[in-house]
Amino acid sequence: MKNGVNAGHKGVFTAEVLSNQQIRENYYRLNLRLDAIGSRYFQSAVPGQFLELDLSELPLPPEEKIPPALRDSAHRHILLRRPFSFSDVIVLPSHEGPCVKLEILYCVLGPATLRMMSLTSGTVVNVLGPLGNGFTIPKTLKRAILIAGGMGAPPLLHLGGYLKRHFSEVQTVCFAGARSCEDLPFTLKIGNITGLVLEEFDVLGIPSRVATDDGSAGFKGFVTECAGQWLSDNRPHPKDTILYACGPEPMLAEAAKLAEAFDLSCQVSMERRMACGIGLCQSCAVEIKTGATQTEYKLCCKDGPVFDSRKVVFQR
Amino acid sequence: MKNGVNAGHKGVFTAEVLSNQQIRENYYRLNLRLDAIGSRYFQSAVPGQFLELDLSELPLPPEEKIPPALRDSAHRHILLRRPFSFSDVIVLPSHEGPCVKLEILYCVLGPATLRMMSLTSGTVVNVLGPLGNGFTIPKTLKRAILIAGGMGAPPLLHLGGYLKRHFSEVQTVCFAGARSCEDLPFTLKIGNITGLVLEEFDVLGIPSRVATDDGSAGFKGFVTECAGQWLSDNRPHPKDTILYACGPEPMLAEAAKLAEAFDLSCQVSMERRMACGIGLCQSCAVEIKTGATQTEYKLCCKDGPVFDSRKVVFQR
Amino acid sequence: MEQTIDLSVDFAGLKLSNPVLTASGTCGYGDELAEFMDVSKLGGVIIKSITPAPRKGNPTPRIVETDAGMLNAIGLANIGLERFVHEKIPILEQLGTVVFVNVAGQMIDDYVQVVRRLSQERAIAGFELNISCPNVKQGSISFGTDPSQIRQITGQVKAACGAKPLIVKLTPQVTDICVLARAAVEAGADALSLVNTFTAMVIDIENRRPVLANRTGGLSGPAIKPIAIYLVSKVYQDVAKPAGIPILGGGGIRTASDVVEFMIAGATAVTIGTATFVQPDTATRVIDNLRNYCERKGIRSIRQLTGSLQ
Amino acid sequence: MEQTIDLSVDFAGLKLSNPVLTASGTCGYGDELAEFMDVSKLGGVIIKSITPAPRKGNPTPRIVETDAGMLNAIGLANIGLERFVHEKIPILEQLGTVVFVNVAGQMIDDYVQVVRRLSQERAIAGFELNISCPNVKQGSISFGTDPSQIRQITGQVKAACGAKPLIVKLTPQVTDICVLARAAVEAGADALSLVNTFTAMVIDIENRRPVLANRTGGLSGPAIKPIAIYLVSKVYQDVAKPAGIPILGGGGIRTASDVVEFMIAGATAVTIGTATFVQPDTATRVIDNLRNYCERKGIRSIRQLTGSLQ
Ligand SMILES: Cc1cc2nc3c(=O)[nH]c(=O)nc-3n(C[C@H](O)[C@H](O)[C@H](O)COP(=O)(O)OP(=O)(O)OC[C@H]3O[C@@H](n4cnc5c(N)ncnc54)[C@H](O)[C@@H]3O)c2cc1C
Ligand SMILES: Cc1cc2nc3c(=O)[nH]c(=O)nc-3n(C[C@H](O)[C@H](O)[C@H](O)COP(=O)(O)OP(=O)(O)OC[C@H]3O[C@@H](n4cnc5c(N)ncnc54)[C@H](O)[C@@H]3O)c2cc1C
Ligand SMILES: Cc1cc2nc3c(=O)[nH]c(=O)nc-3n(C[C@H](O)[C@H](O)[C@H](O)COP(=O)(O)O)c2cc1C
Ligand SMILES: Cc1cc2nc3c(=O)[nH]c(=O)nc-3n(C[C@H](O)[C@H](O)[C@H](O)COP(=O)(O)O)c2cc1C
Ligand code: FES
Ligand code: FES
Repeated sequence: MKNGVNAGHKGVFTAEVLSNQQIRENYYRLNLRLDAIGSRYFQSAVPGQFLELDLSELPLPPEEKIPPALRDSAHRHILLRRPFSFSDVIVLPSHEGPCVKLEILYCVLGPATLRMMSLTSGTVVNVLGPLGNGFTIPKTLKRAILIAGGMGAPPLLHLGGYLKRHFSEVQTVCFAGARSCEDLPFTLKIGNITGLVLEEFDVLGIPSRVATDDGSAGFKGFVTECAGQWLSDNRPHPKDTILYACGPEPMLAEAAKLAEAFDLSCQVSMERRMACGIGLCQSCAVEIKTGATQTEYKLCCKDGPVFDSRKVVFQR
Repeated sequence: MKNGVNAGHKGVFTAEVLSNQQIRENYYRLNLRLDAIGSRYFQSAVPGQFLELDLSELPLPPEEKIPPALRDSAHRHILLRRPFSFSDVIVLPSHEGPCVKLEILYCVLGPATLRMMSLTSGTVVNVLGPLGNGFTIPKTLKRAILIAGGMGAPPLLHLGGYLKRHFSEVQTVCFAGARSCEDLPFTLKIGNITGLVLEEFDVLGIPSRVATDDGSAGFKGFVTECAGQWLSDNRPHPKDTILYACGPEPMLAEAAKLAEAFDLSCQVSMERRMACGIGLCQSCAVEIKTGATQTEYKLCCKDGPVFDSRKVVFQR
Repeated sequence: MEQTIDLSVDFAGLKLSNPVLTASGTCGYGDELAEFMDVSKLGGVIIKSITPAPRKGNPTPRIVETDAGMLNAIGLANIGLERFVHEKIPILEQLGTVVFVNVAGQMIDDYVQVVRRLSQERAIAGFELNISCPNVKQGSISFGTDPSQIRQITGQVKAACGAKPLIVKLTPQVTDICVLARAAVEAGADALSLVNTFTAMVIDIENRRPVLANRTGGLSGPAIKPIAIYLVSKVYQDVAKPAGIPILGGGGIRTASDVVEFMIAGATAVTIGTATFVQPDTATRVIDNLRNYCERKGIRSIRQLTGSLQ
Repeated sequence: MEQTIDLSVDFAGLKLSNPVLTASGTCGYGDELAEFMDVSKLGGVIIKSITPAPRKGNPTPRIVETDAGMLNAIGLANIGLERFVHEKIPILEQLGTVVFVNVAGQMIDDYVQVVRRLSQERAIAGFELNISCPNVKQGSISFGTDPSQIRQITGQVKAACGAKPLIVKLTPQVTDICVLARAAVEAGADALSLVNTFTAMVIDIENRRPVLANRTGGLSGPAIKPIAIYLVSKVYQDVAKPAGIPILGGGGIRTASDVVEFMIAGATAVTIGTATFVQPDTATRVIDNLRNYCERKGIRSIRQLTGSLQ
């Protein structure tokens, strides 16, 4: 253990489940309290970083609670950890050292997230983190435009809160999109001026817009189109504005195009299937441009998950 | 389902855990209430039969509760069901049909029994049973001599209760042995005449004797030696006496010799590693004499687990 | 979408009501399963290996559990050809499903003898040639790894089959399974069955002995599924598809999704083995769920799945 | 029993402080692990495959989880010989453990080039010849299954090793692994490493495509352990023991009990791969628990375990 247990480093530790609430069909909010060691690792965790949970020893929920589409795959026992971003990190200082509470938003998609449903208050889980490099926030930043697609929400929610707390002068606006109303991991409410807004950002004083592919809530169309209209109307200054995007890869590719069109810099948080999360296995390669035609693979877990959108070769 | 859900047949069903109590280090008592289907299958289950539990989805107990010797193997996820005898079956008739409660005594030995520790009241488990053929009790029986070694106790406990209920005129005596005092899955108490006795048999009015290899309780030596002394003293009549034995195979072999020496008939309940429990896989072979020198393999799960000791070729 | 879905498949000249069979050695003689499911709903059953003379099989322990799998070394225990004909065939006739008999032996003549006798039985639809059982000492494993021996045994047994189809069951533990598959096809195999179990060992570290009395056993169960899928897709592309020969796929199947995966890889029908031990009615459950998959994906005939890997 | 237990082993002319190494491709260049454990406590580390030129590797997805296992198709992604020497060797020198480098290539010359260059580096203790990686298309798999090619590549690479030992890593997916083991030993291998991963496939049944971009990948993890144990015991009995050559065993190791099992089967040292992904300090935990096992069983030197199968 070359580095000991220090802020800024990563390690393995335990966390206790404080609550695990269903927020929508297949969407849950998990709150964890980290142990003393984990709290030290996480006290300076930044938005865009992530962690890996060992979910291999959790029981399956009862048959009737398993979505029919997942019943077959539910039988598979889990071997590898699973990566999750966090949507909030709260550091409570105390004289025995910091105590950190974490919030995770997750979507039930397969055997591991299915098992997460069975977490109850008091359950102890094994955590590896904090991992990767989060979003960069330059001192000169004046405007932050957050674009969240589907389950890309958590790190941007964290980023919104983080900006309010540590960069209160930055003007932030958030665009959240999903296929349909039910796939938005947020609470929607009617805003004062702009129509439908996201409760979670509203409480932070951050204006927000909603887009759904099927028009079931807010703007009908891709969230990047919605953000594009806003950019056309508002023309933020390239030098002090950054687009922060997290979501499915095609959406990130669109965000990158948008950034290029408006000459803005853009940071995208990427997802890859990960076996280790700590740079050992090379499973999480992201193709990065190193010259006009040359590329190399960087590791999503170690060099990312946040990358400069201009550098990324998006897939498909 | 050729046979439907009928008494005397076997099938798959669920049961609810009523309680799961530790009775000694590594020994537990599990009480189950069978669902309506299971109750119908089990209403006429007899001592010596068994069932198979699907324990594959149970979580591990917390690390600190896992005996150090089992920590390594605890990581293995479970695929196959596990066979267990029952130490009692209580049939409560009701107008919706019978309701059956089952008692299982188990010893924590490996990944499956380890996971059983985490069963709590209300947990639902999947059961396959009742399986195999139990002890035979001829109408002419006057004396039953039960010999239990280690975890061979459950079916003999059941048999004791069963004899009292259905064959109250049979004189029963029980000998229970184990390596050491802590390995006896019974409650010991001081009897009126005979020294140490087993509470569980005492309440049934069945006299009992205890033997331990190390002399830490009762007779010092093998339980078969203890029973042998009693047989020498009491010389029960061969025609109407049966030895019923359950325990490790070397003990059963000794019981068989004892039976031969005293010209008694003897039924032994055998254990084998089982993959299916229902005669599909042939994994549970027991070598059975078919002539002076000839033998064939019978299936412990289907043809047994109870066999006539004179027929069995014991291993090692 | 009130559309009936056709689950039937054509397999080696037979029409099976659906692609799900129970694997040899894991469904006894077919009769025990009847207590847990309606056996007539199956695509078929494959009876455990029958040898000319009865075989007692290996001493116990014959099985041991492993991570997501199990080893078995049953040793081809079976009641022998004569008792099978007299005691079991009458029961099999009542089951109302398609019955294949897996055949094993120590010499080619053993196989021929069993097949010739059973080819006269109306209750038997066809044969599966077990040339790949890893647990029989004197026997079959060498047949299974040498293409010229495969050609020889397949040819001779096929000649004894009469009009009944012959499935050749291949061992997966070879350098190039396609060479063996091709040998079997050239010699007249009507279908290829893969995979059989992988030779493996578990050691008891307390007494430093193998757990199994036979020392080694065959690994089956979900652990081997991804290897089986790969081998099915390879044999399908390189041998079965060009030759127009169906594959009976298996290894670790537990769910309808697993069946679909095998079919996409190239299987026409599949076998369910180890999973039946955990849940005796796995096969009929899987058939119901196959129907659901087809419905959800708008598939009218399940035959469309075979070899549809992109 | 206050008795110090000797965990050290002699391995291919080197003395390792204990038999536990981290497997090639699962411990990066050794440096990332230092954040999770004291790497100097390991028996050694095996650096991921190094090729003469840098390799980007395969597109993603490169991994997929399976029952008790995972498939990988990384495609030998590595920074290439030159960058390895300049960027990584200085770090490796600080780790204080025995470093082996796994070497891969497309032609024999590739291997020779890497070994010749690295044999001059004091920080490198020896080499592991990867002739068995199932994920490289043009490359190595054919080397791994043909005894005459194994003889040729082993001989030429050994000549480039200087005084450093050469471990030859065998592929498990062959008809008779002993033939290949013997070829490697005859051509000068100082140790045999087994097993590498098994070629396998997972299909996404929603879009009917293989999950991995490379279509197939290598299966590792607990799923393969019983096959690996069997192969180690077989190669030990038939080749390694008679030749006096040590085996580096691996495949699915997660616990000290697993290590003991491999050693009883015939391994002198072992590698831990996939398990490190779940618990980064698996290797050092296992070393501590090995000590407990020896204590409990009254074993003074862990070397006694090797090949002690009854
Ligand atoms: C850096 C990072 C941060 C993440 N943050 C969150 C989060 O905050 N909330 C959340 O719900 N999920 C998050 N995920 C995704 C989450 O890890 C997966 O949903 C989870 O691993 C699925 O596990 P499973 O066993 O339930 O399903 P699986 O059967 O493993 O997967 C279900 C489906 O999800 C896809 N998938 C699985 N893992 C990944 C992955 N790593 N990248 C892309 N697709 C994948 C598979 O292709 C499959 O279609 C994040 C992933 C990464 C890499
Ligand atoms: C008919 C029958 C009735 C049984 N009744 C009871 C009972 O009432 N209470 C109880 O505690 N146990 C009973 N057992 C034994 C019980 O099934 C095993 O202890 C259990 O399967 C162990 O599972 P595990 O995963 O915890 O340990 P494993 O790792 O599977 O086994 C731990 C140890 O037990 C041995 N073992 C495992 N299964 C068997 C078996 N079937 N026969 C012999 N040895 C075995 C193994 O060799 C190993 O040393 C019975 C077994 C049979 C066949
Ligand atoms: C207990 C057991 C016994 C088996 N006996 C035979 C047999 O007699 N003949 C045969 O060809 N295959 C036999 N097999 C192999 C199965 O038919 C099947 O090919 C293999 O188990 C893989 O499928 P699975 O993973 O679904 O079990 C046996 C398998 C098991 C588990
Ligand atoms: C992600 C990954 C990458 C690997 N890369 C290599 C490699 O570059 N060279 C090699 O010889 N083996 C490689 N292997 C194989 C391992 O070294 C090891 O032999 C195999 O994974 C079996 O051990 P395990 O089950 O403990 O993982 C790799 C394995 C994994 C899982
Ligand atoms: S997940 Fe292993 S290197 Fe990134
Ligand atoms: S356990 Fe399968 S036949 Fe007895």
